[in-house]
Amino acid sequence: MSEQNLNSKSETNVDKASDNSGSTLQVNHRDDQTAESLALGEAALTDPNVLMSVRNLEMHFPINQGIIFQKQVGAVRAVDGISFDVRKGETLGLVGESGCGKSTTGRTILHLNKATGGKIYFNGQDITNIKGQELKSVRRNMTMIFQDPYASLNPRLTVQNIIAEPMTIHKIGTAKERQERVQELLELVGLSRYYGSRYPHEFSGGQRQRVGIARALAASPSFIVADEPVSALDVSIQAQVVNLMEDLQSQLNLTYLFVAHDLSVVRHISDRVAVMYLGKIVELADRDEIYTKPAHPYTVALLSAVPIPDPKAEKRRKRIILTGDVPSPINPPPACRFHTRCPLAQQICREQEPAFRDIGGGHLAACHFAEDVASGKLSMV
Amino acid sequence: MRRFIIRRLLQSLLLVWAIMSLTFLLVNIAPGGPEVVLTQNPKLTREQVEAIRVSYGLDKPLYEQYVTWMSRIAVFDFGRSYTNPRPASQLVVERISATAQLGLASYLIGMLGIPLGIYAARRRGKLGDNVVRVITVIGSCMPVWWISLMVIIILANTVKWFPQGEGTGGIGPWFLHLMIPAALLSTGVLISFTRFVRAETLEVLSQDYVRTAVAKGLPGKEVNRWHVFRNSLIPVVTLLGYLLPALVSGAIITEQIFQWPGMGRLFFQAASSRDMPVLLCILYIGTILTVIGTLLADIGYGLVDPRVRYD
Amino acid sequence: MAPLLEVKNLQTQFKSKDGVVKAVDDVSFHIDRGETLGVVGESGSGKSVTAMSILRLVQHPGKIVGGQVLFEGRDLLKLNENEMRKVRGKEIAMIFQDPMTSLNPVLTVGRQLSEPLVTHMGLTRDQALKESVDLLKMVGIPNAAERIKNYPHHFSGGMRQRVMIAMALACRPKLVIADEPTTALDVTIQAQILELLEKLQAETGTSVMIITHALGVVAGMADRINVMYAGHIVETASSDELFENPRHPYTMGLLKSIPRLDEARKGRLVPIQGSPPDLLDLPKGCPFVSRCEYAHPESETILPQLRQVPSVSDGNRSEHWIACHSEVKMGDPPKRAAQEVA
Amino acid sequence: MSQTGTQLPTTPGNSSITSRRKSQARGFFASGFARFFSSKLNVVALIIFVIISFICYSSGWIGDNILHQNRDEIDFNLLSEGLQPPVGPGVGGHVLGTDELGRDLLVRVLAGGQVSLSVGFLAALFSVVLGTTLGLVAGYFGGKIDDAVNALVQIIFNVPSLFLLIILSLFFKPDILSLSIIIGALSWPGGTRQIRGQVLSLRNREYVDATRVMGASNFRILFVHILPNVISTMLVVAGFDVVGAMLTESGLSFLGFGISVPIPSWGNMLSDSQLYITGAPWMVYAPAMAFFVTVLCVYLIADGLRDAFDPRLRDR
Repeated sequence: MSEQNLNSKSETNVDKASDNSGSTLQVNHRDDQTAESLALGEAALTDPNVLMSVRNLEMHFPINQGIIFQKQVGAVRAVDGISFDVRKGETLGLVGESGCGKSTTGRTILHLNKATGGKIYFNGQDITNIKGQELKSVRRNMTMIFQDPYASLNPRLTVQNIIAEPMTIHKIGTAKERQERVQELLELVGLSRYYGSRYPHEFSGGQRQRVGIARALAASPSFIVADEPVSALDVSIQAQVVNLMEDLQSQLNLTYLFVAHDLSVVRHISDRVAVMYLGKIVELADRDEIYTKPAHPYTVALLSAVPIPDPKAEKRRKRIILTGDVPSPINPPPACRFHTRCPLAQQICREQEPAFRDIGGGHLAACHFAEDVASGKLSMV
Repeated sequence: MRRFIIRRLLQSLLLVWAIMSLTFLLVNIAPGGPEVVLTQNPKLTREQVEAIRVSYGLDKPLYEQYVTWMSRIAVFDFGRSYTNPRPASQLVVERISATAQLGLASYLIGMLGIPLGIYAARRRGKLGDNVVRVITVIGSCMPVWWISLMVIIILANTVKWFPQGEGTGGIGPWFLHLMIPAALLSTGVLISFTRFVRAETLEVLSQDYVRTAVAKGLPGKEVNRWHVFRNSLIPVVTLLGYLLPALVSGAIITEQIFQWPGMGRLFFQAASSRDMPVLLCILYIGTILTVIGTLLADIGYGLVDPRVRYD
Repeated sequence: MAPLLEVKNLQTQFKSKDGVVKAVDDVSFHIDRGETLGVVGESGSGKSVTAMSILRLVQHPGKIVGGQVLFEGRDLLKLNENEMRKVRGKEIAMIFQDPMTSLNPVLTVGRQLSEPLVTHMGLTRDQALKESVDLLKMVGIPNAAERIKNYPHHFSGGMRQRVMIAMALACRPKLVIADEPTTALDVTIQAQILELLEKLQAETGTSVMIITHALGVVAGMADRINVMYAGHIVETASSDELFENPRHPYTMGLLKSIPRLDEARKGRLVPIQGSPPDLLDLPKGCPFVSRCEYAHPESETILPQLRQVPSVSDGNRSEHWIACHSEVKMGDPPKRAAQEVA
Repeated sequence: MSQTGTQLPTTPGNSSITSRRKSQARGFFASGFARFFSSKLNVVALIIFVIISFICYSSGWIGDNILHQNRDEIDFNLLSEGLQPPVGPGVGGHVLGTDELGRDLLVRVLAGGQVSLSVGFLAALFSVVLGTTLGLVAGYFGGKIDDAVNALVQIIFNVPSLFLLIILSLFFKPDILSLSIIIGALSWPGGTRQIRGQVLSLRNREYVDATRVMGASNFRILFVHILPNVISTMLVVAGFDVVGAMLTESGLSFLGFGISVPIPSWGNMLSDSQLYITGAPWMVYAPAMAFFVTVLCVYLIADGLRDAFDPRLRDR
């Protein structure tokens, strides 16, 4: 596992008010507990401003094989020891390419997979191994928005029943109260309150996604994992849903873990961004910091690969083309996982795993040369 | 690949063992037990029954009988037939050739379903396709014995003749005596092939890679041969194996109706006279055939489809 | 000089139980030699059907019901099947969206690569296989001589798309149509593929028609861009002109609604309201009217035709056409809120 | 940029809901049955089937009150009139003639239908209940349970079932119930495989994840989210199971190992009639046609249900 660096301390203020007019949300961290130390140390677990913490989380899916009796011969190391905090009221963006483990991370936090290692804390409570009634009561406070607006709504249920389901499960209110609440929720997400009796197939993709969001809000959770919530939508619909999610966040004081592969959308919606590669977080920093001063070569390459809808900017930019494909998560490269594709790779990268460390100002990166990459001393082109 | 074959072989052995154990259990816990035949025979006295029980080992505890039975069937020893002084296995083996002739012939006829299925798929929604579909629907509702009966009526009432037994006197009569039952037995196989091939071909026709082939400007024949049939016929290999059991079961009825001297007819006769050793011997062979059929299907599929990987 | 490809009033329709879908409705455009044309639109805008119609690959229940596809002056829609076959793969080649399903899984890559060479160039199988090795090298697949013996499932998504590109370029076609060539791929792989396409186009001088739903993909690559909406071309201009001076409300809406990677957050996004229209039930006038903030009174009833507007960026070369009754520019205040369609 | 202000954006109603396509607005089952009934063939098959079932199940009443013949009653009048049974259709007031013992063929065909249909439906019921339960459990819980069910499926798939059926029938005299249970017990794996496959894919749907994230129990997921989505498959499987069971029952009875005389079933009536193929072909025609038409109707209904509820499988 990565060595942990606890020495850097600085003050961080997350002030979302500037972005959301009308929002009074203001999160201040105590001076002695900076984001960085929190992100890596046990101290964060008692910080009231941190909602969700993950420490060394591992999700290995076993590969079984055998002539008659199956035994485990290996594992897909989808998530391989990651740590991060999500602060109350913020949006943490989690980006990476397919197969990097970003979705698995979200699902494991919400107990859709059983973590094979590490710890998950919610509101300071260790929820890694809770079960039964205890898990159920935690689940009232955290939920998920899904990618596919078609697969995420049961086609046999009416919209009323779909949205009311969290309330039904947690026995919130009477049937009549639930019906009223569903109507409120429908209006809240920008649909007509009379749509309750309809079935999902009567709606367009964007409208279905609104229904999915209404359902997520029904039991008034505080934490939402949004797993690629706009990537299945038409371009002209994406902005509607992004705006809706932002508005709801400021109105209802929600905390998001926003999992996506679209770096532009993540830059827009996130307060901080974590970049994943092959089961590891390689870089985590404030939104604008990571986009303007990326410190990990993979982040640099990823950002440069995104096409920009502006011919002039495109012509000015230099793309960094990574060679080859992402290695298999069954047998990831030793030491630094990115060294097989990294244009800056040195001997040390093949021998020693870089620590996930603070390179200043709460900017965390797992690269031996992170400072030089961030400052531009080491050029990738 | 070798690992896969070894694994499947072991699984098959396990399967045969499980099925035979289950049969043993069913036969022994059924009301009356295996000696039901004896106790129901009024000619036998109680002492005689007891003597036979001892001679067949039926007086021993169940687990002991099971061990004996298993070790005997492992070497293909089912004991003497109840109705014939010879070993059951010997009686059965004599009949295998006749059944194999019938089975092989009907298999070959049944495979005509492959071109029929291709034809239907290529003329989808047109007259030819609809005719084929109507035939398969109607055929699915006519079991072998039913359609055989109808054919016999027609033959008996028109040419006053229908095949019975093996037919003697050269290749011509043999052929006629074989082909009519074989054709009737093959209806099920034929329909299965037709439906399966039609469905597979339609599925393949809608695949992206067929569109790619057309977009490359390949002549229609090339597209069909290499990109349609090549792909749609691969799963047919599995069907070849999976249809074996249906054929084996169908043989009982067809052989009985046409008095074809094969295993099926022997099974019918043994069942009528409650000759348990013969019945179990044939069930055993039938089971092994079925298991081999599925085994071959799986291995064959692996050989023809490069996508299948065994590791 | 006459354009390489000229599509005139193309109409392709799909008949279903619920009615007729006019997937491509009276579409006209052209591609010059050596030019890269980008076609941008959302799902259902008719961009892919347009491409399929050019090569006459539209499948039942779709049907080309009108128009002309003039390739070097010949109307492809009038050719017989045999003549058409000689155009496909030889003169015009195509790259499809999903590299995972577009290659035949049970034939080796070498075999599939050599097919067009054998068919169109008259090579023998052996010659074609040798040529295939070179093609694989050209698209940057290492160890090509060995790789041609592999089956598609041995290749990753990005590698398969390279194979598709090699196959498209095998017979040195004059036009390559790439239908969402990178949509199914990851960002870093997308960059590889786009770079490869650009490089190969520069080397071979072939014309390219690249179809995508992402404006960014074509911004750096295309010379000219067609924007499609509900079966119509609503705007066409040079790439620089279109991004600098979009004139159709839909194009403007798209540009405003997508966040940009290279810019800090400016505030809320400005979405296009409403949903894409139901193709079975299009309005009489402009298909965008219900979502349009600048709708003209005539838009409700009269389908706007493409008309030329002055271009800002390079007035002499590029032509800028829009299908809109209104005269608006980026940044103009909206005339009305998007209309509610109950 | 400020036109939307802090207000939440509202979406205009979905323009895809048009009066023309109101059919979409119905629930899944309503629209499925609407599709089923939109085919004339399905409707005709259903009507014929209902009529046949109705007549067969009232065969006792019809025999007593209209034909004045019991299914086991031998018509001694024929003998006294010097007629040697079997007699042909119309003779001595027997609409379809009599069998070799002088029993009225029409009554027997109807009574036989009652037996064949009962076995068909009971066996299918048994098979579907067993098959669905095992398929649901195996697909949903996976792991060891799935392995066990799969092993059982493999075993039954690899038993030559007709052989086993005949051996079993030797031990007890098959009646409607026991025969149905045996047939059902050997025919469930097909349904299990289909249901299991469907549950496997349903289990990974996002809406099941969504429900699980809410904290729903397995019970709720199975009964609210998975079962309703497999009911249509169950219906189709059941339809074809009825066809299969009727074919198996008739085959067994034809060989003499199924329902035994004097209780008539279409299979054993045809078996008896074999000896009279040239002399009294009507003894074959009546049960044969009744059997064929009934099975065809059930098949067409099952096929229609499949088309209506699972269009993806239309060409299968």
